[in-house]
Amino acid sequence: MKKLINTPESVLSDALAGIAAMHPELRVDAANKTIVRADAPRPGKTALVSGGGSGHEPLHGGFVGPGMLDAACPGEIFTSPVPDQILAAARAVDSGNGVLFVVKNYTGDVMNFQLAADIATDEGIGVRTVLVNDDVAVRDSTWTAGRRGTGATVFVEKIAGALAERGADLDKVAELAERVNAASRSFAIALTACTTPAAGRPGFELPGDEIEIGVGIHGEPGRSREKLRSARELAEIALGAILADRSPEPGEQAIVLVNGLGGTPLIELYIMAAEVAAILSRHEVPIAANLVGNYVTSLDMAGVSISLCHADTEMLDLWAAPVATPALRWGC
Amino acid sequence: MKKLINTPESVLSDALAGIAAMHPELRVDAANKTIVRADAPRPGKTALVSGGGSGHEPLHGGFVGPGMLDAACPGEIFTSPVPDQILAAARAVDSGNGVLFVVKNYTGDVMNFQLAADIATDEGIGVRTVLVNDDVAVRDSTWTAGRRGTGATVFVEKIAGALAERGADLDKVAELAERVNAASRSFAIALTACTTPAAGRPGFELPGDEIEIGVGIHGEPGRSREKLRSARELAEIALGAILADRSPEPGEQAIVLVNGLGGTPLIELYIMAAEVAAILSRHEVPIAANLVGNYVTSLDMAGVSISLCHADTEMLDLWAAPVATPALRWGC
Amino acid sequence: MAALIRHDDGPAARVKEDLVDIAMAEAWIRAIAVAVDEHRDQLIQLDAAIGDADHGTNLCRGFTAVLEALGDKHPRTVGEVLVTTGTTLMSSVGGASGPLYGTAFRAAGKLLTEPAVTPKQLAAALYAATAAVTQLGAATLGDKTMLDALAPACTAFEDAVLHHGDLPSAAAAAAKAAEEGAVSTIPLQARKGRASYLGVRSMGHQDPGATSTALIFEALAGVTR
Amino acid sequence: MAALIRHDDGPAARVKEDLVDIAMAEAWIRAIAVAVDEHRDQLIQLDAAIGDADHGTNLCRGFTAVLEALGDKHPRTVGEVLVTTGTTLMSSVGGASGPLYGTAFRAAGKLLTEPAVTPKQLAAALYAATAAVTQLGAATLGDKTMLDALAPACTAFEDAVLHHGDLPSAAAAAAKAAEEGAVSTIPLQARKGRASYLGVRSMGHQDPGATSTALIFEALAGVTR
Ligand SMILES: Nc1ncnc2c1ncn2[C@@H]1O[C@H](COP(=O)(O)OP(=O)(O)O)[C@@H](O)[C@H]1O
Ligand SMILES: Nc1ncnc2c1ncn2[C@@H]1O[C@H](COP(=O)(O)OP(=O)(O)O)[C@@H](O)[C@H]1O
Ligand SMILES: [Mg+2]
Ligand SMILES: [Mg+2]
Ligand SMILES: [Mg+2]
Ligand SMILES: [Mg+2]
Repeated sequence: MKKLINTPESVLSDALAGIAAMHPELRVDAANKTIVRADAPRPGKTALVSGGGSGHEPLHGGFVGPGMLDAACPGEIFTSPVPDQILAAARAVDSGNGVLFVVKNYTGDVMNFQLAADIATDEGIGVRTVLVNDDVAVRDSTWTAGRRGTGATVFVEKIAGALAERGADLDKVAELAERVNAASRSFAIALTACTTPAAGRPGFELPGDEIEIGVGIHGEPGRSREKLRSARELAEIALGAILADRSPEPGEQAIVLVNGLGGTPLIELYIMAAEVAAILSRHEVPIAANLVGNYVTSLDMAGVSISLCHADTEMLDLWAAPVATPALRWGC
Repeated sequence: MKKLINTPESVLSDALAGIAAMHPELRVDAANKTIVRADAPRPGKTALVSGGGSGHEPLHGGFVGPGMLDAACPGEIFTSPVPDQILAAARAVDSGNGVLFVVKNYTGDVMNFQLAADIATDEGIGVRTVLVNDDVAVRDSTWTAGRRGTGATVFVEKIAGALAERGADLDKVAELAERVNAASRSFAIALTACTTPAAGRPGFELPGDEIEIGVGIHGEPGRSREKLRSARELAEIALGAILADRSPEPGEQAIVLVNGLGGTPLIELYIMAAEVAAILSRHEVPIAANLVGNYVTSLDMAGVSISLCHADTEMLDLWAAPVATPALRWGC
Repeated sequence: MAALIRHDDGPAARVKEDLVDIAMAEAWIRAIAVAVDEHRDQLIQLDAAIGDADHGTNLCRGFTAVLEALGDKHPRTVGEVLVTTGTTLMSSVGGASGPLYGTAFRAAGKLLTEPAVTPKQLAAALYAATAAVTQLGAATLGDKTMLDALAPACTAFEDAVLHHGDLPSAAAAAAKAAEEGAVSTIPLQARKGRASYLGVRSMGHQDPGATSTALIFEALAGVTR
Repeated sequence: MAALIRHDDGPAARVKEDLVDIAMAEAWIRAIAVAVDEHRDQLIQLDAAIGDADHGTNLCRGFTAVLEALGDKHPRTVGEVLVTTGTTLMSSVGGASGPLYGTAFRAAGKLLTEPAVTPKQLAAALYAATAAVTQLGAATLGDKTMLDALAPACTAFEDAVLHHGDLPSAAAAAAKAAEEGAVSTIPLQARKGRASYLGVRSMGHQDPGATSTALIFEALAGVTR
């Protein structure tokens, strides 16, 4: 394993030290392992807290700041945070207007955020939780833990965060977050496995001409293993699954995320973006906004995920609203 | 070779199609292979044009926009653009106030930009060229082609671009660009080799426990091959070389770039950032501004480069000035 | 230490030895810590195959924290040992296994409010643990989770006790059942946890959580033996 | 086609055959295109070792463009063939080799203003090419560049001509010298181009540009043979 680390055990705390050193606009609590807006709690503002296992950077810490998250609580690599951490984040940002937990739908994340929510509620903090479950590679059935939360987390955190910044109350922010999640779909393809510092070797062996279709963001294998294909064919597979699951309704426009999984160069993401744009225009789905880059990663995994939010005018307006975080910044 | 591409031959044009589809604020000329500000030429504005081989994204196309470059001309992978391309870019952005060519110091880039400059001058376009040569891993002597241009290109394009946006004339912009380059140093370390689409296999074989110290951004081996070390030791090596070559002068503050080479996850870059910050504070070098992420890459190479600009107050002020490009955006 | 007592003296001790006291409870937890540390890589690899490769690291981190926590404490009941263990796991492990094992140990501990408890009391506590895991995780037998090792272990322990088996034999029976339960997950398709994302591809792999549950009961058998 | 003429008829032809005409010049360029295509991977690998692995791709792209350009043109002089070649290389290759080979062919072509030229004229043209490369690249012999193949080839060609060698033998001598020059770069430490960044690590590898220069003269020998 070749990584720029000191020890596998210290990866999270060392990375938090880097965020603290380079982002004075954020407050890093090394003991509780939280990343908080320096100006939190913001009087009168509904707070947003998200978190999950580390290894998906810039998610979530890179989305803390005006117009998006008030705090993030990163767990160990691929391990959801513990309730204490989540609770510390909620306490740090609640101004009495309540806290929205943005939780990616994984058993561990759901349980730990739920435990934290119970205690926070006992303490008198108003908590609502939105579960993000956008990955169409997983069928939501009694046979699974439900769909994984992946790229749509960016849509939910940005759009709900903008509404909260405008002063909406917890219920309104939560309701919109639910709608954004409901309007979003994702699909991911891996060219290589990723290596966690603790494991020290790739999660699975992938022959030089094979790829994993329908992977998540935790290094797990996907739904099927297939032969490598052209960017065009891979875009067809991903968007085919996404549009088959939810086709645009009248008045909706697309916010598109062409997301690198961590080890894929930007030039390849733009090649995928060209194919995605071509397919969407064939389906007469207008692209109102887009992001191309590494936003929801899986350590050093090479691959791409495509996310699509069928946005209404309110969502588009809030997407365009000012945001100032390490990873997402415009309008200010 | 596993890449998200259609064919090795079409990588550049396919990627340009993606940029065209996702960035309406830019004008992509598919025939001349140029990326131009949609509002160019800007009356009264000194124009900045840069370019070089592709495979370093977001450099240079991702830096085209208000406050930075007016145009970029990407060559084939790791191949400097041809004079025709550079000339087309110059013609597209010149408003009669002249064009600054920002050229990374590589034999091919220097020659092709020089050929273009000669023709442009014949056509009556005022051209000045700044050579970026910040890589301290290469000794500038009669034994080399001179120092490579790497991370400092971001400093030069951002700071000179901001001055041009404020209406300064070509000579003033060129003079500042020279000063920024003179104040900047970089050093890079590779954990893996990169694979060009045409070659189809890594440029060199690197055992599982070895790294290349002092590499460039074209997949070439570095000055020496050594055993893998901790993030702390690697940061010492890089900053040691950088500070030994140019120590800060009174009144200067550091703009720091902790740059991923393409295949390295962000969490590792923040671990490096923590070490860099610790070393600089030991040397009492204040960090006035910083960037952590993938800005000057080498395809899928895993590794990091550290760049440092010993900035004076004018440079710091211009660094903070508004910029709106695909890869760098703040203040607007 | 149960072993020592047994060999030192006669019938009186035979009764005494069949109690789980605070020292034995702490010895059990320490034995679990040793076991997860020894099997760290195995648990990582099992999780890598159908999950995210962190189960071994999670439990090692958790039980290291537990040993620290127990170090400062001077528990006055067997339950305190287990509740401290559960609470510490909850606040140090994360992931799915943290809350699940955390609630399991807490639920068991809450029933054991004496300095020493009988095998019957422990059997009831194990049921409480199983119920807590089922309630929090909403898994059923055959979903390919830790429950597939925990439930049969719990039943085997009670059976042994009801048929007048002593503590060592009950613990041994539970360990055997847990191990069989863990192995029984191999052919199953996961319906809970992240292994379920793999669909049919989750078949043919042993569930990491069921495997760590088997280690926990093996440790119990070890300290009561 | 030189070969054909030679065998067809006597002394008169001996003179005629020793001229380089437009057809032969075009045949030379086509032969170069074939050669760089056949040696594409070799040039890529040589460049990968001490450069950036694009030399083979660069020249293939360039000479493909050259063949297209020549296709449309009906050159009236040998020089036009070479100037078109150089101009097209400049605007299609990029990198260091684009301008260098571009200027080389252009400089040579500018001196050959007739439909057919003598070996002496070609020798002078080769000198012009060498001078142009030296001027643009500022390299000297032993810097481990294309010059290490170009310069000796140029000298060998002129020597042969001066010693009354015919075109085929002069071209053969140039090809041999270019090949030896390319091989001679192996032990050298590069002082120009990106190979120079490797310092002493550039030693032990053959320079890609010198290698492609050897291909160019081998192609000349082939079409004149
Ligand atoms: N809903 C559930 N009910 C019971 N056990 C579960 C459930 N979900 C997961 N598990 C157990 O948790 C184990 C995984 O634990 P761990 O890897 O530490 O957490 P995570 O899956 O969050 O990475 C699985 O092997 C399984 O035994
Ligand atoms: N200054 C120079 N003078 C002469 N030849 C040079 C010079 N610099 C580089 N070359 C030649 O160019 C070759 C590399 O060409 P190529 O790989 O196509 O361009 P690049 O180095 O820009 O990738 C080298 O092998 C060398 O022979
Ligand atoms: Mg996990
Ligand atoms: Mg090149
Ligand atoms: Mg796991
Ligand atoms: Mg090259």
